[in-house]
Amino acid sequence: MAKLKVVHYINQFFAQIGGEEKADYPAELRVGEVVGPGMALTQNFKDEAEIIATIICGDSYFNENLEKAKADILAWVKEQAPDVFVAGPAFNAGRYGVACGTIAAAVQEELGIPAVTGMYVENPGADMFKTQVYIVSTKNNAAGMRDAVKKLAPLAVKLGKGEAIGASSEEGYMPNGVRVNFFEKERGSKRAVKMLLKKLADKPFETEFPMPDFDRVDPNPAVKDLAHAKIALVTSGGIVPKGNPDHIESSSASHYGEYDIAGVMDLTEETYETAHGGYDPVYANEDSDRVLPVDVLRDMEKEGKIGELHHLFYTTTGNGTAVASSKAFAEEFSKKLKADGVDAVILTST
Amino acid sequence: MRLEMGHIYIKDIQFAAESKIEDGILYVSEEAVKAVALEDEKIKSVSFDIAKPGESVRITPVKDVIEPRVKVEGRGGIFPGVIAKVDTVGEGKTYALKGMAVVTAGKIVGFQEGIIDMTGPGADYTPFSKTLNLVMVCEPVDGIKPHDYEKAVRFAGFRVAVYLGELARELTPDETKVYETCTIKEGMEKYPDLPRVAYVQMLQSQGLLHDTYVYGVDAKKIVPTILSPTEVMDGAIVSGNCVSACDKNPTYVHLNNPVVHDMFEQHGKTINFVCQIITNENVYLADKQRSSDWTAKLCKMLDLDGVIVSQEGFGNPDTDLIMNCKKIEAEGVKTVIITDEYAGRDGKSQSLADSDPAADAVVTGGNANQVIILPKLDKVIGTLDYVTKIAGASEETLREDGSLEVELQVLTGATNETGFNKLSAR
Amino acid sequence: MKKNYMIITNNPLVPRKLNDEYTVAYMDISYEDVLKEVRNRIHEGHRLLSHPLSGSVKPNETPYKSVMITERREAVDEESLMIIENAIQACRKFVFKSDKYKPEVYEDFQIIDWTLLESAVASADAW
Amino acid sequence: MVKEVERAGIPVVHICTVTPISMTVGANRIVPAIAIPHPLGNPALDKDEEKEIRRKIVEKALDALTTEVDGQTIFD
Repeated sequence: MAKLKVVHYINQFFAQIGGEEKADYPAELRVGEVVGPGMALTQNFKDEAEIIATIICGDSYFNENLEKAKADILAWVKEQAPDVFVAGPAFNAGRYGVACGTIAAAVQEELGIPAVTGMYVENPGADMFKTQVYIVSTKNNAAGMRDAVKKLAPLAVKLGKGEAIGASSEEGYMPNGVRVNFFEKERGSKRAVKMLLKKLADKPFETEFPMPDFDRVDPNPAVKDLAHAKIALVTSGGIVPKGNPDHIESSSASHYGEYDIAGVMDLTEETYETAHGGYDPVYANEDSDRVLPVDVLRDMEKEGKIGELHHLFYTTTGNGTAVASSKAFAEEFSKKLKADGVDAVILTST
Repeated sequence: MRLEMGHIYIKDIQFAAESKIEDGILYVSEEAVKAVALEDEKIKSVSFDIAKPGESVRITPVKDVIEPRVKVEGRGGIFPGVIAKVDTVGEGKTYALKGMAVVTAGKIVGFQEGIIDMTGPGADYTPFSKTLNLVMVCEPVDGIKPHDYEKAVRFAGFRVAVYLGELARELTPDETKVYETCTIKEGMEKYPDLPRVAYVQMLQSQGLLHDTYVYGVDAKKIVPTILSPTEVMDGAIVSGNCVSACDKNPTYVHLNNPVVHDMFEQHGKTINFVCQIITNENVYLADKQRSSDWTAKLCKMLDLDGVIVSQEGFGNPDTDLIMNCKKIEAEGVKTVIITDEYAGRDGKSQSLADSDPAADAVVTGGNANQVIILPKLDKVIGTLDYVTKIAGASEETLREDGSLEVELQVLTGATNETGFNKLSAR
Repeated sequence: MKKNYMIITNNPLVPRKLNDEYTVAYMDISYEDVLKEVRNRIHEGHRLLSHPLSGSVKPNETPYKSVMITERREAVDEESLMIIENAIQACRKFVFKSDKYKPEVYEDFQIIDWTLLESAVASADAW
Repeated sequence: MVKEVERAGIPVVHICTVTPISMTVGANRIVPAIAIPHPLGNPALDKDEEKEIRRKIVEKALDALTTEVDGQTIFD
């Protein structure tokens, strides 16, 4: 059987070009070359796969020339047409981890070629991309290379062959929110007794089903000068321009709305409505200010109580309890709000 | 309480003129067991069949699975308040026929479920592919109400199991195990340094085909109480439910409750296994609150350090599970919960209908929505007609080549929430 | 005397089983729409009395659902709200097949839904 | 959603009818609203009265934004 073809992505450091001083090294394709960690990968591929090309890119270069680097690399990968794309492992190198995640996700998403990477669980790239591509969990430094490629290589081979991927605990990737069945060595009751013994002894134990995200974020400092502050409105109450031009779904929306209210002094029955299916919409349709208080904030803007009302508002129909679905949207529009110099947000929910 | 369990290993089951157990072979007089089943006039006819591990046989729709036992010493009899008179059980000597089960089948409602495959991929998931099964399919008299039919089949299974258990009364067990619990004071004195641990078992209690009985009492009507864990080995708890077969406890699981056995394994070594606490899963929310309050209260009154909580069923029991966990943890008692998941066919949906940060130690029996293809098998005991109408199946389930495309939900005991199996998920 | 609770249902068996002491809002709507109807009423201040995911027959499998709520309106009850939202979410993870059974099976679905509700009625009437 | 805004470094106030849910989703500055179908309004009142009520809630929200908090706080 022919070997699977692999394209491998690494940074300037692992290509032995140099450290931080060489981080601006532009993206480069080396066809037919196996570089650095590619050797260890090749050994672990046994006879099932081979690296046909290595792509090297400096970490700063990648992040500072994101669009160009991404486009160049995608073009090269497309041309090489591998069965699977491997990035890293990046261990605890933050920018390298983000680059590995970004490019692996892009290869998978845009070229339809399965991709896998590896990094330390606290690498910022892990949280950003673990639900998009398989990320093998590694130690926090390159001393963990042997261990990392032992998991990375077989997973890459499986992905390349299009085989079913087992549970995260079997394959060594970070839990990605997709639940996969598998058979444990011991029955559930025995595992429960062992878990209880550890918990009783205050020893670390690992739950088989982590509860949904209950983490907390510390409050930001208060707004100092309200009279000069730019305030933005966000709502989970689904307020949209009349006719719902972007077709925001009535529940668990697949996208969010961004609407310009420059010059809008009051939301009226003729101009705005709610797309939300999570409550009786009659009152919000009559007067959307009941959910998104544009009228009042315009008054306050005029009176000089607040600096200005941001000209864009953001809207989704995620209800209060469906945290997961709206998280990604919020991450995205929060970046925009930050970039637009918004000082504070009023978020209204039903 | 001290219970001696004598295990008699059954190597084969055969139909014969006379019922007896000889050299590990169970000979069953079809005529005799039929007579036992037909004692109830609501049952019109019954047929018996034998299904052995590895055979190309599918049993469906399964109602209950029961291990035959006999009480040879001590108070009471097997299935107190149901078959035997009401008397406290759990001490003395009991024999069990190991490696076999009585399986009851019969169409009580049209969407009933419960498949046991004796071979193929389905056999990997249902624990009852590994037992020699004496299957009884019961047909009711005409015009019977589902309530009456359910009860008739439930009791017929217990009668037959007790009849078979009786055959072992004079035998010498192949193996004997002793299970002994202490009274509260004894335990404190005997194991002063061991953590005090109990098993909290939640019992399905919602309505027809969703019920459980404790000493014959409908579990809907109990308030949480404590048992000696040996009581369940004599049949103190029996199953009256079979809808959503993957995560319901057949009577076999109550008799062989794995949490009870694995806790006994550690009893006196790493833990002091104080008792079993039983509670219910009612539909009415105030009942849920009362029961979880009481369960937490009992944990506190018993000065427990830790508990394992097991769930039974899908959906609203998630609320009971989380209430129990939260309230028990709030009493300072460390908690591990056992559940299963409904994460959707793609594994991406939220697995439970409730959650709380206090539930930080969870054992899972796997995702019941996982799709599995069950190949056509040579023989069907019961009828496939109903398979197309069971949970996780549909009229479209039966594929052209005779195989079935179903979710794990339909396989009896596949994602059991007492930790009976090795299946898990991450 | 009228009971101090009401039942939202799409199970035609329920109004036939309960006499006029009971307030039954029967609607010919889907399982999920029954849950949404209940949710709207919770928003108006009614409180859940029975669990909306009663029973082990899955949403999208059985077409029938009966839920008991308080007759009286008070402040919005947080617990009721969480339970009903989670229940509506849970509906969506099951493949829809409530319309794929043979006609005689629907009667059985009705009976099971009724017995689940009946157990809640028994508990409610014990007060 | 509120957590992501906070995480991005922007102070945020959550106006929400059922405040315990706001606590659950991790809001730090919380202002109670009127009712689920009309969090910042009351159709039983006439327009001016209704707007007055809305203004009070928004004022409370702005007060919350200008107040330093140490963990989750409900501004009743």
